[in-house]
Parts: sequence; structure tokens; C-alpha cells
Amino acid sequence: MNGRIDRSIDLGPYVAAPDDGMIICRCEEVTKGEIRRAVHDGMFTITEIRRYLRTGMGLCQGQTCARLVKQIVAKELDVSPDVLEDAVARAPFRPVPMRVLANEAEGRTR
Amino acid sequence: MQQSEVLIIGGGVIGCATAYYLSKRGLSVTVIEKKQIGEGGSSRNGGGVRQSGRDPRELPIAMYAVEHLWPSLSDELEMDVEYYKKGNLRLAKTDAHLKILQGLTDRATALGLDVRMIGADEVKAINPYLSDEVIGASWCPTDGHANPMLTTLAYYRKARRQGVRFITGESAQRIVKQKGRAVAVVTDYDTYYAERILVAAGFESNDLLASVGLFVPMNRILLEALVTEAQPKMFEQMLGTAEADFYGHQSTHGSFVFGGSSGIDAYTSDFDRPVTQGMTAPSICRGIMGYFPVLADAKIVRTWAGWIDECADHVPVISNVDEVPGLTVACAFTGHGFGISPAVGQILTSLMTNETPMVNIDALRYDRFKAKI
Amino acid sequence: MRIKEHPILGATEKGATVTFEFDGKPIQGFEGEPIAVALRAAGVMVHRHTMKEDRPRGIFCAIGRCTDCVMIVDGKPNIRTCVTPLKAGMKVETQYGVTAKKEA
Amino acid sequence: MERYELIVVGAGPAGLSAAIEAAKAGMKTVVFDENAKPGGQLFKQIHKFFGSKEHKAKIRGYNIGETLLREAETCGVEVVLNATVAGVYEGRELTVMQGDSIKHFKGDSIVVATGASENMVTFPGWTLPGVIGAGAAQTMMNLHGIKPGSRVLMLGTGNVGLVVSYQLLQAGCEVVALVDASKKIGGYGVHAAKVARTGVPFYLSHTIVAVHGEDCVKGVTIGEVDAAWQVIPGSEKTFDVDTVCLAVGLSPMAQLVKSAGCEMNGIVPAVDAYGATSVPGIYAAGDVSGIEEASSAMIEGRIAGAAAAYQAGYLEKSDFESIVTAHEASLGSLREGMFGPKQRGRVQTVTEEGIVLSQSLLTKGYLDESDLAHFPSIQHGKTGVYPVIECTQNIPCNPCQDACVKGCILIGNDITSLPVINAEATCTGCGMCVASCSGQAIFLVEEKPLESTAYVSFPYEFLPLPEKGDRGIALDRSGAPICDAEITAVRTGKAMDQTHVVTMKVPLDYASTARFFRRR
Repeated sequence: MNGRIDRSIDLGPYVAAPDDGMIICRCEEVTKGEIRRAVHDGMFTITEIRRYLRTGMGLCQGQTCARLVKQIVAKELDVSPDVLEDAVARAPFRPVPMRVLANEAEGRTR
Repeated sequence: MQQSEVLIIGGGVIGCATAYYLSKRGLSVTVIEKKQIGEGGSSRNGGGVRQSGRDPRELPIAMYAVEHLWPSLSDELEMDVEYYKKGNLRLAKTDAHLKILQGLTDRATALGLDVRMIGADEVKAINPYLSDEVIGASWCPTDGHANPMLTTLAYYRKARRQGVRFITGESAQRIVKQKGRAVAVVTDYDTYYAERILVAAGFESNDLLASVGLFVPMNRILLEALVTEAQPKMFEQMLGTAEADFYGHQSTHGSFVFGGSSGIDAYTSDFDRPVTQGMTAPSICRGIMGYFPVLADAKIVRTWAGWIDECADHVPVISNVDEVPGLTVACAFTGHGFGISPAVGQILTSLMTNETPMVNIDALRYDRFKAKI
Repeated sequence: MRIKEHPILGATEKGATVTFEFDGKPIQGFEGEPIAVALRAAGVMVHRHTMKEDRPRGIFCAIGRCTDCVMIVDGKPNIRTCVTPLKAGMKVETQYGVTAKKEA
Repeated sequence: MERYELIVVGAGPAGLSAAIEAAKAGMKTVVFDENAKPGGQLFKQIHKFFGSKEHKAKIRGYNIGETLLREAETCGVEVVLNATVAGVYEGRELTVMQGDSIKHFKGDSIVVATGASENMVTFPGWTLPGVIGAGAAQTMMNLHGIKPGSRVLMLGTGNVGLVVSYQLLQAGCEVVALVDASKKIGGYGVHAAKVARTGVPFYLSHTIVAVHGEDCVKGVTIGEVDAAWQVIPGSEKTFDVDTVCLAVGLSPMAQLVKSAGCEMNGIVPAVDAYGATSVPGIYAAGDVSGIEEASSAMIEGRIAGAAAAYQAGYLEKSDFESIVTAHEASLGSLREGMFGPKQRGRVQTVTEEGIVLSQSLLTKGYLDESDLAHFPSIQHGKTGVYPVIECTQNIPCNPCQDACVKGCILIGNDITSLPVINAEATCTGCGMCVASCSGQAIFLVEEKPLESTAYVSFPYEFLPLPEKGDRGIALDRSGAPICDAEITAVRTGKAMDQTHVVTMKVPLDYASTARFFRRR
């Protein structure tokens, strides 16, 4: 979320939902319930959720789940998904073997 | 106007840990963070919980943390912070490397740390995946690593549960002095009054300290780290090299987290964001493969950069400010603050409750910096 | 499963027929097509079982983004089979977590 | 470091177009694409495009892709495939993974044309093998010649869901249902109608309750949702399927622009009229800057390429302005109509002409007989052969007007207008309009009251192709069998581009309802 957030705002009690067991992050197998719980534990930003639960930190780097996670967090915080800032996009955009990354065919100078 | 007993500026691992220990004592605490929890070095470092290789001035803090705090931290915070006390290998490939390591080892043993030089066979026995080029290492069996993101968030979570008020996205702008005492901090939103004020805002601490005429000599330096996909469990030690080619460990998740540099990554034209550089990750990879050829096929899934607040003399400032009663400073951790953060949190708690810290920190005062001649 | 003749695209151009190994069994496919396509043609749906919950996964995005279809190929784990071209003699194995065999 | 004046990321419609425009002006241009084949989604799009001639209307996507590639080659654009852009760094530096190595490149300008990725929805069983993205189905069928499954349920009735359902049928799969939680079909009515008339049912206001199966998909249960999106108990229906396809929208693939530090406007980079982002020298074009059709992406690409060329001094201001003006006009006409960006999220009940929209088309995928009389181009009971144009929504498209050499079909300058039959002109029954209609919405009808029969010609893009003399059953717009039918002619020609015009003989009473044919 851009702007000021008081982390002590009352979100109400965490109420278990029937679909809490649904896998949201397919790579790291993080469930909807874990994400909802994390919000109640004070993780109010997409980045904090990532660091707390590893959503979007797996092999695909959040390409499938980013939008889904945002919707869940937004609903839990009772805000529009649009106000939640995405996690920072980081290279490499696809998994790259170390041996390939280490092997710069050219251009080692700036 | 807002009021609490303690006001902390900076929601990194130091701020969160201190908030936790203070609130555990029943003090009311407010934490103001400009961005989000653990946004700076707290979530970007390599996770080392080392004693070996440390400057003698801060080594006692690290030893205290490893002996008294890290082993029970997951239980205390009710969250697995993925702490491993499985040793640190600092690797050598040349005689020159061995000489560097010997120096570090001698200084640490003098202060009572269990660290020693070992030969190639023993290194291989500890970590069979290493290249045959490794001829020796320094070995500190009580060193280790933990997950810095989880540790920061665990302190935050528990502190929040204990009633600490955290506010993110709010920028502290100046310290208010009344009758010679620091009494409040003005932010872009409100004014926060407190009996004690802690500035633990990394490099940006100076922006705030300037309002009361203080300055900590530190630079902001960009470092990079990377992480691989999950791999089968291989080893649990923390690793480094004499030549600083790379450092890192395998996480609970199975991924390898490695830090390193290209040597010129500190020079960037983007001062707004800690951005990675095209040549750094390849350089780190070559460094790693020089020691772990077996990892050549491991895929890098993410790289990131972070600024460290590098102090002029490479150890932090952890100190009350005599001239401005009510003000305490903790910054300039120079890239190795994470491993000592639990102890620093307790030390700062002592400093702000007028107790004597359990470790002597006289060498880390704010007013220690002098001209060399 | 192969489309012999398509009303718009006609016959699909394919490489030579090659044999590769899937979990120890020989299977045929066309050289150069994605490994995942050759497996689908052979009726293989499950590419891997997940680390935490041991659940089956297969093709999901088919363009190398979701990484759900990863398998162990020639001993290397986490190979995106939907974008990795098939070669004769390849050794393709179901992935369990990040290894070839289910961990006890 | 290898340097180019322009580096384009993504060899899809937008990227290739940008590269062509820039190279044409004289820029040293390279295009990187991670795929083994260029063209982005174009080579998976086997349907005929909408729009007008300048938008390459009635040409199939993959043919447009081939044309673009040839044009790129002619202009001297270097297209590098299997080249994955791994990172973007300060100073417009890109690292590109090619084979076993990484290369560093710098561009004076960079056009990011990375396209879109599919959105997903969750339901119990959504991670099972056999649940796939609609894009995956397209890739498997149209690039690799393999059916994703035998029996498929499609979730989502936007254009992707509708088009891919049709492609699944063309590939020989059975599509058991099209399901959408929305109350109305999201995509073009004509796309829905060509699927519906083959007999595929639409379930609007329905969602997937669960996918069944242990190791892979064995079935799926759907249920009707109430106003609060909750499944109404007792409304569940279960289908025996091996594949569930998800077509629930696209999102821009914006990692590269974000990583480059471009200012974002929600999920898309903030761009000016030429596609320039907030980072000097970095442009965004196509789906990455907002999801639209490939036709629009190509124009956006042209504009961005021209802008880069102008920046680099390869185009005079006046030339640049005239290029942009022409393209903007062309883009403007594509963005008109009921499905244009201005109409997103708005409830529409009548056409631009003031005709009440068919609710049956919006909810079931086909026109109800009661709708027909409202549309001037759907009239029956005339003498001789005559066209019936079941085009009832304002879509930017006009190839039918050009197809008729006799001038029977009029659309006018506003290409979103509904076609009108010119009463003055005489239809020769050549069938060119039938084959040219990208929505497959034109039929030729000839009623012979004396014989008590009618001849209905309709577009056909399946195998096996019916043959003259084949006997079977005529299906109505919903795909329901209605009467016996006999094939009397099958017309095929180069100009028809694989849309065969099949004529069947049906009893006279079915002239206005028989729209498809099934062999007995």
C-alpha cells in the first residue's frame, strides 16, 4: 500500500473460511488461509507477505499467483487491490542456470 | 500529537527487535518506518549469524547473541526463524588466503572464540561438495545462519502482539529538542512525543540526526545477492571465502542464498532504488562455481541489491547521545548487523532503561571518530 | 492425441521420430517438439509431485512461464518440459519435490 | 557490450511492427524473443481477424505473422529467437540468455513488447494436471499439433474463451460446455454463435464448483451463482471431462518495464501517445501497455517504432507526424464500437443504430428467432438467393462490404456500423461474403416455395469437409437438430482461405433456422 498504514488497525478476528485450504501460490504451495492469517499477523504489504510466506518466491517468481494473492490480501484489509503495490520485479525474468549466467559470451565491460 | 514511552525510528530488524524487548518489559513503544517492515538491509542480507571474522569491538556482541539469544529465538518469537548453528567455513585456495584467515583467527581466539584453521581433508569432511582447489579454511563451529526476513518479521509480529504500535509509510523529518532534551520527532504526518527516542534508520539515520547536530561518518554502498531454485539438501554451514568471492548458505527451503560483488557494483547512477547491475550476478556465479562446481546447473531465480550503511571504521554506532539526553542511536552496521541484531535489541533496551548493557559497548560510541593525525 | 490433419493448418510439420526414456520406459516422440508434447501424446499427465503436499502437477501454461511442468531431464531437476526440445535418448523422470525419487 | 539503436523485446505483433517501422526509417534494430518461433500469439491465432483492410481484416493471425516476419526481414530487422531477456539494467542495458551464455546489449531505445500473461482463478482441483490455461490449449493445438484433451470444459466467454473453444472443436476435441460466472457472454456474439451452432451449451452465471480426479482431471462440477457469487445449492451439474480450460482474462507482462523503473499506472506502464514510458528511451507497445486485440498492438508498435526513429533523427518531424496521424486514425476506428475500451464495464442494451440487443445471444450464444426481425440484415422470404447477415453487435469490421462485388452489403465509413443489405443490388450467390466474414455470421438463403425447399449456405471450417450428396441433419443456431438436410454444393477457393461455403437443402420451413450441418 502506498502511504501511511497504522499496523494496529482492527481487522476483526481471523475467521476460518471453508476455502482456506486452497493452494494459491502453486510453486511454494501457499494456501489462501495462510495468506489471510498472515494479514492478521500484521503483514499488510505484498512484499511482507512474500517474505513471510514465500508466495511468488518460487520457480515462476509469482507469474501465476501475484494477482490472486493481491485479491486475497486486499479483501482481508478491506481495500481495493489497486492500492496494493506489487512486489518489486527482479531479474532474471526466467530461471537461469548459474553456469549460463557465469558464461558471458561478451560484454563484460560496461 | 502522539505519545509513548519509547519512539523508534526505523522498522528494520534492529528497530523491531528493540521494540520487542522493550514492550516485553511493559514499555509503550511506537515504531515509525518510512517504507515497510524490513525494507532495507534487514531483508536483503545473506543471513549470516557469524562471530568469526568480526572486529574485536563487536565480537563480544556476536558471541553473546550466539550463546544466549539465537538458540532460543524461534521459541521466544513463536516462529521458526530458520536458525542453524552448524558452523562457518571461510575458505582458502592459496597461501595468501591462508595468511588472511590465520590473522582473523588469531584475533578472534584471543577474545575467546572457538575458531581454528583446518586443512583440506577436514574441510572436505565438513563439506564434501567443495572444489578440490580449496586447500584450507578457518572453521568456527558455533557460527551459523538464519532467515533475516523471517527474523525481522517475527520480531515485528511478536512486538505488534505485545502492543507495539507500528506505523509504516510515514517519514520522520526532525528531532525536537526542548530544554536540551530530545522529546519528540516530527514526521510528515504528526509529532510523536516520547521519553526516549531511538534512531535506527540505517544510512538515513544521518538525515534525522542532523536536526540535533549529529553526524555518523558512513557511506551508502550497494551490494548484491542472489538465490537459486530449491535444491536437494546438501549442507548446513555458513560459507565465506578469504578473498570475499562470495558468501552464503543453503536455506531451509533448499534454495542457496549467495552474496557477492563484481567489484564495481558500488558505482551506480540510480540513487533512488537499490538496483542490480548486469555484470554482478555473473561475477557472483563465477565466484561460487570456483568453489562449488556442483552447483553449476542450479538455476538463479532472483537477484537483488541493497545498500549497506558502511561506517568509517567498519563497526556500528550503538550509543546513547550524551549531549542530547533521551536520544539513542544504532546505525552504521556496515553490512553485518543481522547476526548481532537480537543482542543489539537487548543492549538498546538496557541503554534506554538506564541499565548497564550485558556487553561492554564503549568502543561503539557515537563520538569516537577522530582525525588520523 | 496428435492432430493428424487440421482444417486450417493442414498437417503438422514434425521432426524425425526419436526414442526417449520416461521413468525408465522407452517412449517415442518427434525430435525438436517440446518434451511435454511428446509426453502428452504418450498419455503422460503427471510431470511431478509437489514438495510439501506431494500433489500431482502437469502442463498448465505450456509456454514456460508457470514452471508447473518441470521434470528431471538428463539428471537435472526443474527443467521446463513445455519449452525444452526433445532429443533422442533423453532421460526424462517424474520429479518428486526437487529429486527423482520420492523421499522416504 | 553490443549496441543497437533499437532493441525490441518480444517478436509478437507489437514488437515486430515497432522494429519494422524503425528499421524502415534506417535504425539498426534487433528483436529478441524467448520463443523458438516468432510472432507471439499470432501463430496460434488461426481465425480471421476483424477490422478493415488496413487492419489486415479477414486474414488469419498466423498469415499476418508470416507477412510481418517477411516485412521485418526485408527491412533488415534482426530477429533473434530462443533469446530470453533475463534482466534490464541502468543505461538501457539488457542481458539476454542465448543457449549456454549470457550476452549484454545496450540500446539507444528499447521497445518493450512483452505481451500479456493469463489470469487464473482458483477452485478445488485447479492444480490438477488437465486444468490448463486457454493459451496452453492454443499452443498445444496450433503450434505443436496435439490436442490438449478429448473432452474439454471452457471457463470464460471472453473472446479468448470463445475463439479457443472453436479451435478445440477444429482440432477434433469435444467441448462439453462454456461456463462463465458473468451473466453475459463477454466476447463477440459472432464468436459465440459459431460455437453454439455446433451444439456446445453455454452456462452463464455459472462457476466451477470443483474439478475431480486423483492424478489428473476426470470430471468437473459447475453450479449456478447468485447475485453474491455464491453457488445455489442444487444447481450443480457434473461433466465427464479430461481437460478444463481457463480463459478468464489477461494481464500485461510488466516485469521488464517495472524492473526498468518505468512509472506504473496500476498494472500498466504510464505511457504518452507514442508509447514512451517515464524512462527516457524506453517505450511500451501492445498488450504490455493495456490488453487489446493484436490488430491494435500492431498499430501501437508502428507508432512506438516511428517515435524511436524520430528521436534518433531518422525521421523528419513532418514525416513522423504524418505516420502517427495515419496510425492514430486507424487505431481510433478499431477502438470504437461496443467492445471498445471506452465501453468497458458499461451495460449496453441497444446498438449504435438503436436496435435492442439480443439477450439470447448474450446469455446463450445464439440469436433467438424473436430477435431476427429487429435486424435489417436478417430478413427472410425474399426471391432468389440473398444474404442473411447475423451480425448484431457494433464490432469494428467491414470485409463483407468489400467482398460483395455487386454492392449488396453496405457498412459505410464507420466500420462499427451494422451491415445493411442494399435492396437495389442483386446477390449472385457467389459466397464470397460468407467466406470473408471473420465472425462466420453470413449465410446465403434461397427459398424455393414451388419445391417446398430452401438452400442454406453457411461457412464451414472443420474436417472432414461434407461432400455433395451427403445426407445428414440440419442444426439450428443453438446446435439442436431440426430437420433432414442434404449437401448440394461445397465451395472452396483460394480467396475463401479455408472457410468453405457449404450449401444444404432443407425443407422450406427451415430456411430461417437451419444454420449448420451434421452428418448422420
